[in-house]
Amino acid sequence: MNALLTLFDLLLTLTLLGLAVVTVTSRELRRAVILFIAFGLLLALVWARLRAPDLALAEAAIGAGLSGALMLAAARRASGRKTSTGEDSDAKDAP
Amino acid sequence: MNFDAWLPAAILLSSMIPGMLIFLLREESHRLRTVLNMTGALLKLGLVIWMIGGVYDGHRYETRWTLAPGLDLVLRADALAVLFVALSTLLWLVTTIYAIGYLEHSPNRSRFFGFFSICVSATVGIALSGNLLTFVIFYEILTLATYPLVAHRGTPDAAHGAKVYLAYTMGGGALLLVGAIWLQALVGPVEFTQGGILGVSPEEIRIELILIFFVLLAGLGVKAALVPLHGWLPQAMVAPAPVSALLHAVAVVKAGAFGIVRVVYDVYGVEFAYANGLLVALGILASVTIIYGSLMALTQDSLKKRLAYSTVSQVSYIALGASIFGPIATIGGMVHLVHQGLMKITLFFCAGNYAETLGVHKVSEMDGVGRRMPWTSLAFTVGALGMIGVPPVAGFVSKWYLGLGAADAGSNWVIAVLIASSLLNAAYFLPILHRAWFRPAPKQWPQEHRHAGRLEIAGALLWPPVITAVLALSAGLFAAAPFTPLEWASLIAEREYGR
Amino acid sequence: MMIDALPLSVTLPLIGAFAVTVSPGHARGPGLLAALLTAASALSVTAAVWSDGVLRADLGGWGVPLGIALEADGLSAAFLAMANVVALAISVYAGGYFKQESARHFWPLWLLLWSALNGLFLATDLFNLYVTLELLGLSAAALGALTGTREAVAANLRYLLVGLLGSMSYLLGVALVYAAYGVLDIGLVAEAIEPGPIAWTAMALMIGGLILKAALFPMHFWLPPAHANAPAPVSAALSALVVKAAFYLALRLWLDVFAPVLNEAAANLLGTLGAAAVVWGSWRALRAERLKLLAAYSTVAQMGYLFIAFPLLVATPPGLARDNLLAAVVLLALTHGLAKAGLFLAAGMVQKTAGHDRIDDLGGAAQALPAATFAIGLAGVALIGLPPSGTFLAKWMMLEQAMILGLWWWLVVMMIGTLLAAAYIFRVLSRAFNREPTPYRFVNDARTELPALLLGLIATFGLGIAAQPLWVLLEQGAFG
Amino acid sequence: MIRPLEHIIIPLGLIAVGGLLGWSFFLAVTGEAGERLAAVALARVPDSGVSNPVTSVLLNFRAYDTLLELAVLLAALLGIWSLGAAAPGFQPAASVLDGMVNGFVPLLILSAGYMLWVGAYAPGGAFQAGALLGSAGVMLALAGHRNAGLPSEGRLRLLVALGVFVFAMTGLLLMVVGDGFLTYPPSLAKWLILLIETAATLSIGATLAAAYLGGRPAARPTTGETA
Amino acid sequence: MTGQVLYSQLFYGGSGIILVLLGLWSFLVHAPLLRKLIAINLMGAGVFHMLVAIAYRGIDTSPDPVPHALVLTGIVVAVSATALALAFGKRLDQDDD
Repeated sequence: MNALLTLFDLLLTLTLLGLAVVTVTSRELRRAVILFIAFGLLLALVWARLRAPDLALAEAAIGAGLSGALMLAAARRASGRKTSTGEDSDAKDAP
Repeated sequence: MNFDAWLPAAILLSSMIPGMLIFLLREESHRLRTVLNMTGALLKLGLVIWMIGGVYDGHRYETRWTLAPGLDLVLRADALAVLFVALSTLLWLVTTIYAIGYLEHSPNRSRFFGFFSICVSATVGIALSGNLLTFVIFYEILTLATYPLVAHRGTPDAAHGAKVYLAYTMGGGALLLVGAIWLQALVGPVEFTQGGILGVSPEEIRIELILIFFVLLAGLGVKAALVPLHGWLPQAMVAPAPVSALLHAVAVVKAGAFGIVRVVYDVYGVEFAYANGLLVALGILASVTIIYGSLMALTQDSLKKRLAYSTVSQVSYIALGASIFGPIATIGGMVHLVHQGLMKITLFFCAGNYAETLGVHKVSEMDGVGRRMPWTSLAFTVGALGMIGVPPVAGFVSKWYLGLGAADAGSNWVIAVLIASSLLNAAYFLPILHRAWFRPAPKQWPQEHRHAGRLEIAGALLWPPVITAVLALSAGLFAAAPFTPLEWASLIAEREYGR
Repeated sequence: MMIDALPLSVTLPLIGAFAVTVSPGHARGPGLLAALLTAASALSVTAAVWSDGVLRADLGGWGVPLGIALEADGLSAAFLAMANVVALAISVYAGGYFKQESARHFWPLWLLLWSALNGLFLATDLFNLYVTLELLGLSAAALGALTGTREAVAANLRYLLVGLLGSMSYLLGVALVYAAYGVLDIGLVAEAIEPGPIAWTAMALMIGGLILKAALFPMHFWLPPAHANAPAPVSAALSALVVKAAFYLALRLWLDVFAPVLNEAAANLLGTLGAAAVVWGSWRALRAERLKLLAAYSTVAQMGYLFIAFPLLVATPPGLARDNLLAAVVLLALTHGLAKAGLFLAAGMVQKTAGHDRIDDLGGAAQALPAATFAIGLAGVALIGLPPSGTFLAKWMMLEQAMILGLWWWLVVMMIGTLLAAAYIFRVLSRAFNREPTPYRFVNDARTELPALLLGLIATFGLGIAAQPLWVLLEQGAFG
Repeated sequence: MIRPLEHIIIPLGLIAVGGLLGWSFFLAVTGEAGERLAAVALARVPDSGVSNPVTSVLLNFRAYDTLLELAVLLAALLGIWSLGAAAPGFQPAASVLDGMVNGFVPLLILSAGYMLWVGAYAPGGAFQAGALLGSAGVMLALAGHRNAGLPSEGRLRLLVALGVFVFAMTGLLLMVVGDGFLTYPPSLAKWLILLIETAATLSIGATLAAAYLGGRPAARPTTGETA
Repeated sequence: MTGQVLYSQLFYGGSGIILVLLGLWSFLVHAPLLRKLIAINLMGAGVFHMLVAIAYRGIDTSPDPVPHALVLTGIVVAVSATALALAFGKRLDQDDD
C-alpha cells in the first residue's frame, strides 16, 4: 500500500508542479488563468489526499473558483482591449 | 517651590512666552503686541537685576531639568552668565522700543516680534547654559529664530542673505554638535565648571581633546565670525536695522564669542588650554580676524557693510582676550563683550535712522548729516570713538586691559595687533565723522522722510541710540564704580583664576 | 463584568468601520466618534502599562500555545500611544478635508487601517501578525488611491503588490518557524529558538519581508510615488504610521524572537542599507519639486536612521547603555511619526490653498497660512533633528553611543543626513517669506490647521523637553 | 539576447533561496518539533462547541484571526468600491446559460446552507458556504444579472459588514458580561459559533459576489432578489 | 512520527518550496498585473502547501488542525488581495481608454 501511495503522491505532485510551470510560462494570459484554475483544483485534490478536506473545499471554491473567475474576467477585458486597440495584452504594462 | 531653582527658567520664559503669544495675535493688534513685548522686556530686566544682586552675594541659581536619562538641561547663573544675560536683557529692551518704531507701518509684525522674542530667549539660554548640551540646544534655537528675521523682508536679496546665513550657521551648528557629542562620549556629561573639567583628563585622550577643541572652535567660530568663517555676516545685512543691531551686538556673534570663552575657561580650563598650545592658535586666529575685518571695513562704501566688517574685527577682541593667559587680558576680553555690544548697537541704530529719515545708506552720502540729525549723529560719534578706543568711551577700557594683559603675559605681538587695529579703526571711522560734521549737506537727500514732530525723528527711534551711547560713555567714565561691566569682569576673572 | 482595553482598541474601530459602512452618507459623525473612542481605549492601554506594567489578554480564554493573546509592554504601549494620537489628529483633519463622495470611502477604510495598526502593535502571535499586516497593506493601498488620479492608482497598485510580496515572505518565515518549533506565540518561539540555519532563514524571510514594507533602501522605490500622490491625511497615515508599523515589527522580532541568533553581519547589513537610505532619501528630497514628494523622500531617509540603530544595538552590551539606546531609537521613531504626520497635514493645507504643491511657487500660500507654515517649520525642526525636538535627543544619544563604541562612521552618515534635511526643509520654509503683505491671521481653518500644528508641537516640544516618561514606559518589559 | 538580471541574477538568487529554504525546511521537519500544536488542539476540540477541529480552531481557539480576516475581506471590497463604479452591464446571457443558471443558483444556495450547518462536525463551514454563495452571485452575473442578485446598496452594505459586526459585538459582549473577549461559555459555544458563522457566510458570499462585479453597486437595483 | 509521515511532509513541503520559487520567479520577471497576481497566488499556494504538509500526520491519523486554519485564513486573504489588485488594474485600464 505504501508503494502505491508513494506512486500516487509522486504522480500528483509531478502533475501539480507541471501545471504550475506551464501556468507561469504560458504565453497567453487567458490560457495562463485557465491553467491556474486547473492548478488550484488539482491542489485541492492533493490537499484532500493530505487529509485536509476543509481546505480542499475552500481552495476549490475560493482559490480556484472565485480567484479564477475574477482573473478570467480580467483576462477577458484585457483581450477585449487587445482586439479593440490592437495592443498585445501580454505586453500591456503593469506598473 | 524653591525660587533659586526657578529664577533662571523664569528669566528665559519671560521673553519666550510673550514671543509665543505674539505669534497668535492678528496683525492689527498693535497695542496688545506692544504691551506683551514691553511687559516681557521689563519683567526680564527686573528679574535680571534681582539675579545680579544674588550672584554678587554668592547665591547659586540653578534650574535643572532632565530631558532624558543622562541628558540634563541646566540653566545656571554664574558671574560670566550674568554678564551676558544683563547685556542681552538691557539691549533687548532698547531694541524692542527701536523696532516698534522702526517697523511701524511694515507688514508681518506678529511674525517679526515673535521670532525677535524667541531670539532673545535663545541668547539668554546660551548665556545661562550650565552644560555643553544646553549650550548646543540654545545655540541651534538661536539659528532657527534668527533665520526668519534675516529673511523677513522677503526680497530676493533677503532670501539670498538668509540662505547664506543658514548655510554657515547650520554647518557651524553641525560641527559644534559633533564636537560636543565626541567630547561627551570621551569624558561624560560636560558641565561648565570654573577652572575647566579637563585638567585631570588622562594623557592618552589628549590628542583627541585637542582635535575636539578645534572642531568646537570651528563650530563656534561661524557665529563669532572668525576668519575664514565670517562670510555670512556682511550678507546678513539685508535684515531690518533692529535685527542687524541685535545680531551684531547681542545675539549671534556674541553667542559665538561667548561660547569660545566658555569652552576655553569652563570646559578645557585656561591652564589646560595654555599648556597644550590651544591659546596660541586661538590668539592667531583672533588677530588675523581683527586685522582682516578692519581692512575689509576700510573698503566698504555701504555704511551697514562697513559696520558689519567692523563687527568681524571687534568681536574677535573677546576671543583675543580669552587667548592670552592671565587675568588682566581675561578682564579685557570679557568686558569687551559688553562694551562692544553697547557701542555697536548704537552705531546700527544710527545707521537705521539715517536710512529711515534721509535714505542714506552709503558712507559717501553722509556729508552733512550731523547738522541735519544732530542727536543721532552725536550718538554715532560716541559709538565710533569708542570703537577706535578713544578715552573715555568704553572701548578704551577694553583695549587698555587687553594691552596690559598682553604685556603682562609677554605677548608683545598682541600689542602690535591692538595698535594696528586701532589705527585701522580710526581710518574707517574718522572719515565718516568728518563727513557728518564738517562737510556741507547736499541739496537733496537720497530719500527724505521729514518727521512731523519736534525731534529729528520719532522718539522710539531716537532715544534708543542716545541711551546706548550714554551707557557706552558711562561704562568708560565710571569704569571703576561698583556693578560696572569692568567690575563684573574682574569678578569673573577672579573666580576663573581662583584668586 | 470587565472591560479589557486591549481587545477594545482593536474592535472599536472595526465596529466603527461597520457603522460608517452602513451609513455612508453620514460617515463623519460616527467616524469621528469611533476615532475618539479608539484613541481613548488605546491611550488607556498605554496609561495602564505605565502604571501597572505589562498587560496581557488571552483571547478566547485558551491561553497560549493554542489561543491568541494580546499583549502591551512598554514598547508596544509607546508605539500605540503615538499611533493613536496621530490617528486621532488625522481623523479630525480628515473631517474637514474630505468632501461627501470621498468621505464615504475614506472613513471605513481608515478605521479598518487603524484597527490593523492597533492589532499589530498588540499582537503576540506570529500568524496573527500576518493577518494584521495584510489588513494594513490592503486598506493602506486602497486609501492611497483615493485621490483617483492615474499616478495615485498606479503607485498604490505597485505598493499593494510589493506589500503582498513582503507579506508572503513574512508568512513563509512563519511557516518555517511553526514547522521547526511548533508554536506561534512570540514568547514561546523565543524560548524554543536556537542559532542555526532555520532561525537564520526565518529571520531573513520575516525581516526581509518587513523591510520591503518599511521601504528600506533599496526597497524604497514604491514609497515616494505612493505617499506623494495619496490624499494628505492618508499620506500622513502611510508615512507616519504604516511604514513605522513594519519597522516596529522588525524591531520587535529582532529584540524578542531572534535575540539569541543575532549576529553583527545581519545588523551591519541593515545599518548599511539604513545609511544608504539616509543619504539617498535626503538627497532626493532635496531635489524634489513637489512638497509632498519631498516629504515622502524624507520618510525614506528617516526610516534609514531607524535601521542604523540595529548595528549599534548589537554592538552595545546589555545594560543601561543599551536600554538608553533602545529608548533613543523608539524616541526617534515616535518623533518622526508625529512630525511627518504634521508635515503632510500642513502640506495638504498649503496644497489646497495654492491648488498645487510645487515648492518653487508656494510663496503666497505659505505666507497666508501662518499656522500651517508653523506646523511645517515645527515638523521640519523635528525632521532635521534640531533642538528642542525629540529627534535631537534621540540622535544625540545614538551618536554618543556610536562614538563610545568607536563606530564614528555612523556619526558621519547621520550628520550628512542632518545637513541635507536642513537644506530640504529650509528650501520649503524660505518660500514662506514673501514681499506681498498678506492678512495675518494665525489660524484660518481650525479643524485642519490645529491637528497639524499640535502634532508638530508634540514632536518638537513635547518629546524634546519631556522624553523622560518614555523611559518609564519602556521599563515595562522592553528593557533588559 | 541575454538580459543579465532576468537570465542570470534572478535564477541564481532563486537557486540560493531555494537551497536555503529547502535546507531549513528539512532541518525543521526532521527536528524536535514533534506534534506541534496538533495534540493540544485536538484534545480541546470537545470543549470548543463544535467537533470539526478546523472549525474549532477557526471560530474558537483562533477566532480573533478570523475576525481580522473578515475585516481584510471587507477592506478589499471597500477598496474596490472606492476605485469606481461597476463596469456597465455584462452582455445579455445566452438563453441556455440562463436556464442553467436558474436551476443552478438555488442549488448553490441550498448547498451553502448545508455546508454552513455541517461545518460544525464535518468538512465545511462559513468560508466554504460563503464561497458557494459567492459563486451563485458570480453565476448570476455571468447570466446577465447586473447586480449579481445582490440587494440594493443600502442593504448590500449591511450585508458585507455584518460578519465583522456580529463577530466583534459577540466578542465584546462576552467580554462585558462573560469571561473575556470571544471567550464562549461552553453551553452557548455551539450556538454562538453558528451565529457568527451565519453572519460571516452572508458577508463572505455578498462580498465575493460584489467583488466580482468589481465596482460600486448601481444606485438602483434592477433585480430585487437577494443572493 | 513514522518515517512514512516524515517522508510525506518533506516531499510535499519540498514541492511547496518549488511552487514558492516558481511564483517568485514569475513575479520578478513578468510585468503584466495579471501575471504578477497569478505568481503571488502561486507563491501563496506554495506556502499553504508547506503548511498542509507539516499538518499531515499520516493517512490514518487526524492532522494538525492549526495549520489548516491558518491556510483557510490565508486563502481568504489571498482572494481579497487578488480582487483588490484586479480592481486597481481595471481602474487603470479605464483611465487609459
